[in-house]
Amino acid sequence: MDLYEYQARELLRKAGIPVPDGEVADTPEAAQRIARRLGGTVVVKAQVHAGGRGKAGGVKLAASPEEAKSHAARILGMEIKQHVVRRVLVTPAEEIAAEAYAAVLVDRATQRPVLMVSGEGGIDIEEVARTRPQAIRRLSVDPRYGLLSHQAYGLAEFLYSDPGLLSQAADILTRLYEFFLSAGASLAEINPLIVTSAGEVKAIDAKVSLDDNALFRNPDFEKLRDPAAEPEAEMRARNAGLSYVKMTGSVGCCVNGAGLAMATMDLIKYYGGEPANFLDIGGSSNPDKVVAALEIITSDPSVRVILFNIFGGITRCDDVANGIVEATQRTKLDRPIVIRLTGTNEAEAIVILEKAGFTAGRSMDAAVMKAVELAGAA
Amino acid sequence: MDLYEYQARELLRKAGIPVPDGEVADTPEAAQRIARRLGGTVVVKAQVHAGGRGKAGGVKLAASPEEAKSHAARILGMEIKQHVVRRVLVTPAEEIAAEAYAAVLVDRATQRPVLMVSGEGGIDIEEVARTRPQAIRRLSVDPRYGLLSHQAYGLAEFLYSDPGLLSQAADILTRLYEFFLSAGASLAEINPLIVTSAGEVKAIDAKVSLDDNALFRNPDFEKLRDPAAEPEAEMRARNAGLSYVKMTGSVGCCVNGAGLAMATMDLIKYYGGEPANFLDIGGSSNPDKVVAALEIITSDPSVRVILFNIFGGITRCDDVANGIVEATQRTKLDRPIVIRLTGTNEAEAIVILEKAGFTAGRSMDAAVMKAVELAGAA
Amino acid sequence: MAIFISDATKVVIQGITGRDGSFHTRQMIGYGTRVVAGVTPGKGGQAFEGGDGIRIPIYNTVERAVTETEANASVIYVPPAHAAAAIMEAADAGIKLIVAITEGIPVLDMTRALAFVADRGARLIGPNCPGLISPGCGKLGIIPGGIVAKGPVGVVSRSGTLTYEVVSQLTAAGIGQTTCVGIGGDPLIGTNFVDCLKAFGADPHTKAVVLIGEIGGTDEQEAASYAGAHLKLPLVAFVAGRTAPPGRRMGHAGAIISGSSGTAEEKVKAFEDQGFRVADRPSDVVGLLRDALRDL
Amino acid sequence: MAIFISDATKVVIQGITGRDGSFHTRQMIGYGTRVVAGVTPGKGGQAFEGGDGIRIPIYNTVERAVTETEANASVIYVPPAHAAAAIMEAADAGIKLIVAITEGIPVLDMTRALAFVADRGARLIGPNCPGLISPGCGKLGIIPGGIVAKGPVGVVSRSGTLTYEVVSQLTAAGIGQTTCVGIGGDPLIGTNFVDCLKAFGADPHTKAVVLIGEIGGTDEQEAASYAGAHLKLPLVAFVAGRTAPPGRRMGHAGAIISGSSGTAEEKVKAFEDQGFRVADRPSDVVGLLRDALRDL
Repeated sequence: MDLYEYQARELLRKAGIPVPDGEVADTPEAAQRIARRLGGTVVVKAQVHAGGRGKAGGVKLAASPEEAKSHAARILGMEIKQHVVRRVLVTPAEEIAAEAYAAVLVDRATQRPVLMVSGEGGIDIEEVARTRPQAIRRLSVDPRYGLLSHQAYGLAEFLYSDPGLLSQAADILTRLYEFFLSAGASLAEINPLIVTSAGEVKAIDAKVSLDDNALFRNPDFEKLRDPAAEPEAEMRARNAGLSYVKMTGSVGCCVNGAGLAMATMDLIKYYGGEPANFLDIGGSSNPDKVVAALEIITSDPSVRVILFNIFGGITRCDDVANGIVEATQRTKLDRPIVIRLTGTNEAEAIVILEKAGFTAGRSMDAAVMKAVELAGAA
Repeated sequence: MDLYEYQARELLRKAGIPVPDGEVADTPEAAQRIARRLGGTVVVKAQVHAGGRGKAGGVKLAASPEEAKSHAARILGMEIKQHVVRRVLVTPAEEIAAEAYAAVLVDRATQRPVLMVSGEGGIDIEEVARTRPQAIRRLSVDPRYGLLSHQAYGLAEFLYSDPGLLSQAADILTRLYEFFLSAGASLAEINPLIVTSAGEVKAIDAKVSLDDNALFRNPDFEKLRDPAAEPEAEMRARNAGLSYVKMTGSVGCCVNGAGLAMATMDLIKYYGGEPANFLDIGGSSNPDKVVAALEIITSDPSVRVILFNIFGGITRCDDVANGIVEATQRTKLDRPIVIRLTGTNEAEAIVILEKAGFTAGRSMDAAVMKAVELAGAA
Repeated sequence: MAIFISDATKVVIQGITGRDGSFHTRQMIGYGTRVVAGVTPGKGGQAFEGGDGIRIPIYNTVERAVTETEANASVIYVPPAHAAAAIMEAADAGIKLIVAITEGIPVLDMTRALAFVADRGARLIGPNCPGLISPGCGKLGIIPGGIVAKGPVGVVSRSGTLTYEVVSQLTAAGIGQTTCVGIGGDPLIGTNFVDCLKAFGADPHTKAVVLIGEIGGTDEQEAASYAGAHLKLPLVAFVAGRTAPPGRRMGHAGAIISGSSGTAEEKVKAFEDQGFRVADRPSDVVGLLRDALRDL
Repeated sequence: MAIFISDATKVVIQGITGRDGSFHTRQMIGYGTRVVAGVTPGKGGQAFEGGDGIRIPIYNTVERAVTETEANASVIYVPPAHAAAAIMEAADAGIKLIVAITEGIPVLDMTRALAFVADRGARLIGPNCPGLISPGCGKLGIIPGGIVAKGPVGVVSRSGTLTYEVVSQLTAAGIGQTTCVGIGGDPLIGTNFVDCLKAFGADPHTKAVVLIGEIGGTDEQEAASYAGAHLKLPLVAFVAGRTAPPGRRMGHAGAIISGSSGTAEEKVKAFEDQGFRVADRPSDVVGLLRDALRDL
């Protein structure tokens, strides 16, 4: 789960990391009020789950509350990388003497949390990694010992030489790592980490992604979720325990297993079609999931044909067949459906489907070819 | 630093371990009030830093508040292993279905914290270890991972088989270990850990020793220290940064270094004398420490001769000599003093001492022989 | 005949009384696997009905199970919140082969569990994996017994049903398997492709390998490099996710293209660069494998 | 000529700007030790005046000191609250010989630091120890240079000044030393008696060993068993604390008789049981050593 900047800043502040004042506003008037309270020049920043806000015009300096209001009016409702801006963060503009970067994430290669810092902050870190890898320092943290004090200090030394800045930065890195662990995060990033003209180290922008699998340990975080930011179909899928990703094609797929679901999409493309979605009903045999899956697929108007591809293992083919029959009895299907079923209880499934007027095949290639053909014909 | 049972119980309670109600009293009347509040049969327990209280008559059942009062009157002021009882703990008498033992300490051999449990509680665990070692189960905790949940559960299974008792005991052991770590303890012991007739697992008696070197992390613990329980000389030594242990002989020693101090005591014994104390002034060169040391030694009336044994390394002999001169100028020595000094700035020291009317030798054996002789002659 | 397991493999099931654990324990027993013990804390002393009158003793801890039954492998069906702890429990009890089926374990839990498993010298397969099956020897996990057959091909895959798809086509074509291993779809897993290729390379019965990868991470790239340099067997690869969009997690926690890295294209290219055949469709695997075996 | 250190030993001092650190750094330099760097966080870039115009560069971290100066040994004078962290820092920077002088480190801090040092394959001497000195080679720690002389005897001890007492008598009697090591008086230490006996046994220049023990723990007993079984050199022991009462800590955190275990008697007996001579007085060591060397 991705958090908004304003949410991430709040969590870091609670973790003891210095974060400048600021509040979130969902109307231009609220932005104006906040700017007035803060006084001086402020920054108005679009709150969206996307990078490149600055380039898209979603971050503006405002010298007065009135200007903050007019900037907010322009930014609110703006669309940045398909995300509609519904909130802006209003913060004081800081006198920035230096910008750096700091982040914690889990590294797949070392299988450990890794702390990364760079003296080049405020810019795209992937770009820095590509072009000037020596500008980034990484520390792989041994989970048996956690982040040791000298390690945080050593990273801080990569950024600063002044003793005061060093100890501030070491403290921030230590807290960032502790926050990362206790929050069950998959990313905790400060970009930029600045030095003010007064010699204070502060987190200006923050990005936090939480590990969905760890959310049960911090149930409070669930309320940070923004239902409006998530496409409705994806939210419904999540609530039904399905994995769903919207694509742009016309063949709606329902598959059991993530690998097979990807392979099904690839095969649609191979035969000249375009998948409308990724959808994995998972390993369970629950007909309700099949019903939910069909509802989600059919709610997508670009879907011209529905393709089931089920390899029965734990998933029983008859359960899936029952789900299809149940769902289509509730709501008549207005689009053609191609069903491929094989494996556990395949024979029973075919009987159930044929009784309800469906046909089903055993070949994945044949089913995909037929679905692509129907999508083209539809 | 050793804690009293009532202090240890309070800390364990705060750590979430079930501990029966109870309060400490320093008068018979207070004990009576507590017994009245608790109702039913209570136990009145002497609070001293010593084992074997039961055998010494320091633990008594009282069926009524009046009986609690009379027991408290008898126990308060009692002397148990040279400790005067100044407080009693009054707790409800529990219906005990089973008694067990649980403790955490640091094991020198494995260099790790070790959790020990035994189904034989309420008795001397050293006795159990000697006679029925199979009745004790030890778990060496890897400090890199801490106590793992299955390890606590496995220890609990050594004590109980009922699932309800198992999970209560696993929880108590986990909390005991966490307490041990966070308190910086060197021992945290529950003896007995009981099962009540209602099937609850509870800590009845608790013993906690804190690592003096870790006290700086929990400054609150300093107020658990009972100045009355510590011999005055030892308290003064501690405050002056000296290590002092009272012995029963007549040769008062002042040595730099613990090993040399022990060897000096041994040599006194070897030559037919008895040391009056162990005293290590440590590695520093502070004349104030020498002054404090002399005050502590001379405050012991059994001391008949004072022996200095200094091997100068970090400790400078001239500093020690200055300390001796300074102290004896303040208060005239009423007992003979034998001084042995060698090493760093030895020559300067001898000049200083001779100017003040002292003589000093270089041989440890000669000095000890002379001190023993003087102690015998005095 | 098999990698990782043998006739001496004696299995303890952690979470044997759960819904998934009980179902798959019976399946494993039905397939001929020597399941000797189950673990469910608080149910020690009870017995699990394994079908056909077989009763499996249940213990409170893996340690007790190992002491009593000499179990040397574990399969874990424990819910995600406690699964990393279950992995550590198995390794702590001296189990050297641990198969974790559980999906949804917090990734930070796994950083600790993986360190612990390595410290104890144990092998972890998974988590979030279907486990492994060796026809004629047994199975640890959930791969359906009906789709495999004894034969010369080693199969290793990051997915579940996609593996079943490919394996059942192999079996239908008369090409049997030594062992089929699902290494799991999580970003952090115990045994990776290279570990399996090493094991297949050392197994005298394995004559060819099928590797089924997917988007995310660089495990396939490392497997390609390793196989190019060290594997003496023919290898056919398939990589799922050519149509997957960047930045989206495709079902598996580990199946995500980060920035421009972890794409199917780079993985396919890695194998092709080493001279290995890569199937465009799952159904092409059988033909390419026949070609590769013919080339020997 | 020496154990643990050699001509290639290049030393970084952690806590070089502190009271003890600065004093003893100058002593070490004066004795001819190659002190190449100091570490004090926040003082990186400054220089330490080592005496005779010698300037030692100060770094913020051991890692930086190692990178810049190739230091391969460290001596730690850091205050107790941060000393365990300093030990881990040295090991993390690749230092393989770490001498911790600091007294008063919390014992639980040491459980972690010792595990870390072992994981990194480093040797820790101490804490709460005087360090080691090899006449003609250098010293790491605080043993006075004036009391030692080059020669054939290895000395290992749990104490400080008692070691000086014995060593100075050896030197006065014309018996020099290869290396004198103070292993420290804490209950948990890095290098124990057995480690030192192994090293002396492997050192071609060491012809005899003096071991100075004290009450508490079982290190001496293990040393006696090891020496009896494996040490090919004569050994003379002395054990302090015959008059120490049980249950009282005698200055050193580790010098305590627990129950009836850790007494001087059982330690003396352990050496005698293996046929080693044990001195009744420190001043008897020289004579017993001469006897032992003559018996060869």
